[in-house]
Amino acid sequence: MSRKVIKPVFSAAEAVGRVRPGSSVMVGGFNYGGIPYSLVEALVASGVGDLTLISNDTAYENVGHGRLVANGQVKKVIASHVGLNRKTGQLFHDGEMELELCPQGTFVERIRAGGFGLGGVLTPTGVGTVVEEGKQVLEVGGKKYILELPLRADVAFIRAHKSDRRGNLTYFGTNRNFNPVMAAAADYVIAEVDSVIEAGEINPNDVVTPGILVDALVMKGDHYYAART
Amino acid sequence: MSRKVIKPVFSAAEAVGRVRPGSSVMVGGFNYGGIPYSLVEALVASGVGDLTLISNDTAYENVGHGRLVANGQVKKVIASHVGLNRKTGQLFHDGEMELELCPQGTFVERIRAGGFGLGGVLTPTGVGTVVEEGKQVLEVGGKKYILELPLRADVAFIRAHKSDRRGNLTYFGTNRNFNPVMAAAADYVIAEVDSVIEAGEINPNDVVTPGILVDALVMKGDHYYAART
Amino acid sequence: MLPELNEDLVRSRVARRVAKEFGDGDVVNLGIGIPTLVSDYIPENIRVIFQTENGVIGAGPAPEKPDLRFIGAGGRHLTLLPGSALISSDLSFGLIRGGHVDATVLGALEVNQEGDLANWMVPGKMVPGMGGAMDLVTGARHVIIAMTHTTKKGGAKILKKCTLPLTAKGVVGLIVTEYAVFRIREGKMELVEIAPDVTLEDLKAVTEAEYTVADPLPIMQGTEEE
Amino acid sequence: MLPELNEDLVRSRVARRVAKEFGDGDVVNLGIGIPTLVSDYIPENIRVIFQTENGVIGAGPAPEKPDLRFIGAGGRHLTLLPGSALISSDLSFGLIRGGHVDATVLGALEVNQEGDLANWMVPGKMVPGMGGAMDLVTGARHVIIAMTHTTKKGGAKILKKCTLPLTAKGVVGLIVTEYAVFRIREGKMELVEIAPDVTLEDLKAVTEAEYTVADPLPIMQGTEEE
Repeated sequence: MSRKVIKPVFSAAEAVGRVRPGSSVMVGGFNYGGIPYSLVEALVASGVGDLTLISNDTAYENVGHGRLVANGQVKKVIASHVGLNRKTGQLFHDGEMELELCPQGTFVERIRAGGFGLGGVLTPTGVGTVVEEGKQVLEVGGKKYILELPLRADVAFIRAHKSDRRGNLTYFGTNRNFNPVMAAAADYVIAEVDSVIEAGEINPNDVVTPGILVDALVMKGDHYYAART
Repeated sequence: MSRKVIKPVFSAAEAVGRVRPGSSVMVGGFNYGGIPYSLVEALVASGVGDLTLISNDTAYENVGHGRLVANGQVKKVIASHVGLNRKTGQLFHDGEMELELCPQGTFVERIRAGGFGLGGVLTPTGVGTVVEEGKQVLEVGGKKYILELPLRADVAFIRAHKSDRRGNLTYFGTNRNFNPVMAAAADYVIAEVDSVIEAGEINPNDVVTPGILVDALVMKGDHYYAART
Repeated sequence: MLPELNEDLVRSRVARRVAKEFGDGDVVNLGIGIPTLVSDYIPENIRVIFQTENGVIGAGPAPEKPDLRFIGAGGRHLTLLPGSALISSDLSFGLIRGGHVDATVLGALEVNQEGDLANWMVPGKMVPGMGGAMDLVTGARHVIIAMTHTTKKGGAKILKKCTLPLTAKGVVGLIVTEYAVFRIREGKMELVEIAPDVTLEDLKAVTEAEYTVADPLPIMQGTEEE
Repeated sequence: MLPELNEDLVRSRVARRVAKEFGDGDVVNLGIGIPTLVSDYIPENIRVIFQTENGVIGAGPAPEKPDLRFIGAGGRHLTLLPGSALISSDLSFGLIRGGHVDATVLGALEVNQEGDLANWMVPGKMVPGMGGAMDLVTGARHVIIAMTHTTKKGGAKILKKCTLPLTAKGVVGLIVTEYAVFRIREGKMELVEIAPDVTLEDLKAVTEAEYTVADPLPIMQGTEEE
């Protein structure tokens, strides 16, 4: 599954064609920041459903991937916080959508494990709480840890700043958040970016996400939030 | 254990005063690259012994921290590869020094776990080999993984490129290797750097190691290898 | 009788007192609500490094012109101070879990005398999710609860045993309310400061937990500045 | 009788054949020894991205003027091609373990018919350590062994069962020697190409492992270019 050396630049609508009914989709972002807004909008427009959405939060009912939830396209959410999107709680509460909550540090570590070939990690977070229910608890050096398992997805939508034509990515501000780690944990990775520049124009010391993880690029659109993040 | 906001710039000799007989010391570097040569030289000069040396390799007999081994200052080495330093093999073979070998990916992941509060990680590397001896093997999703435990040290010697006065670090070339991860996994962290610049002169997007991990800075010396790396 | 304090005074009193906990160079995470106010009261000579779990080390106050590319927890707008760093969530939570954050300040629904904390869900109500709270209280070296002493209906929040689902067990080190400051060490709670307008008896009436009383018992720091 | 090939021809034959395994965009790690030579034989129209486990993605050939700040595994000097990235060891091995490296090419002391590999230690001899080899063969999608067919003394290295301590079990996908190419799939080994100067009988005499023979059996790719 080697990737194209020169990354294709697709329209958001073309790119989201990789998402099929029933796909699992990772979406970067924390609150308003670092959401691949144009990709999410295209997925809302496509109407593809039955999705498993893996994202730190479900944004707001009318913002970003929160709209996927509100639009009924999601059968399951895996997240750390969904309190700002009233619709997520409601659908879960009404039994119309599954919801798996992870502590945020566990969430990101599970994705990292999924991307980096680890079978799991031992974290102290959640010991003695409902988080440990149904999970293996191991003792190391007299301290208890929960064994947390890897997370992967079929497709990842990430938001970066600059990309060179080989898909090497940099990030800007607090848009970084979960995007780099998600870039490693999906079979098909689409990066929404501010600009695409020539190979060699990003200092190799400054590359955060190596292009070998990226399948395709999409230019950020002029959507209200895309333009402002 | 909050650290000084403005990092003291010590001479290498002053800085290595933190290493006591019996200390565990992490030393960054891979082969010739990214070794904090001036710190290592000062530690050789100090003669402090009974050390546990945690480093990917033991360099060469006459190069870098290989000299600590050759000088008889090390009671135990934890590394992934020691084949280029004849002295390491010899001392181990003669029963005069302990040697714990880890696969390189496991080595770095154990240090990351030590720095990041994880109780361990499950890795497929080494399953079915001598590496799994004495360790817990867990099955996740029908696949076997070895539970590898965290590594920490009393002191870390790392090599970076630029530091601002708050200890925010960048790296250059292949000097990066194990240095960023070691910066998180020791009680006292000394960074050997090419230059110290004002706070604000490193773009916050480009900081690799946040200054909150660093205790002290040392300017790289004019030693043959320090000057060339 | 307990004093009737207006909401602003409650919040500023708690925030002002929490701000005195920090030393120069401390790395601190502030939760939403009262904790947010703490940054307004840091003494001039103390440089606290504010960290937000979504990836800022060295956050400064809100800018005049909001920029969605620089936000903190809860979507708050922030600026970057010179010498700040922007990092990914995996590094951020690595630092949090690894003990590289000196203190986290959070609100609570309930705390108990052994330092157990419940602040993330109420059974039967909509579940917001724990976000980063569980990692923060598990990893930070010092967990400070900044809250009103009682529920809106006057019920105790400082309990013998928490009744709500826990955020973590045995993690709380300090509780600051508008009436008092309690320290918890090795599973034992001690009243270490009391507000000038509160008596020991009144305090006991709204505090279910069992606690010892420091002797001498100082007046709550910061109240003289009100 | 097996041909007497000079060392240079052995090495170039193996390297040339290995180089034909790659597609455009493949991410490849080359071990020391014969594998190092593989980069000299990549066809012009194929862009292979060479990765070194110490943190380079997109390594180019050795520079005219060595610079110790740009080295690969084994301390080899290298250059950076446009579009390369410099990363830390934790990210590098994350990529390796996570299956983001398409192929790793390594030498071997022994390989067996089920794909077990032994290439890191010989009991009684000095232990060099496994370095990154165990991670590479566990994580890379395709493990290619590039080696001389026999030991210097003519002993078999392609065995029924490895006798030396293993590097990993069941990981080898392809074995390329100066005499032949074997493919291992689901624990079964097949001879898929043979050098033009080698007969099936001669090959069998120096190969302990049991293997099936592809039918038709092509001549080893690249030998026509020698």
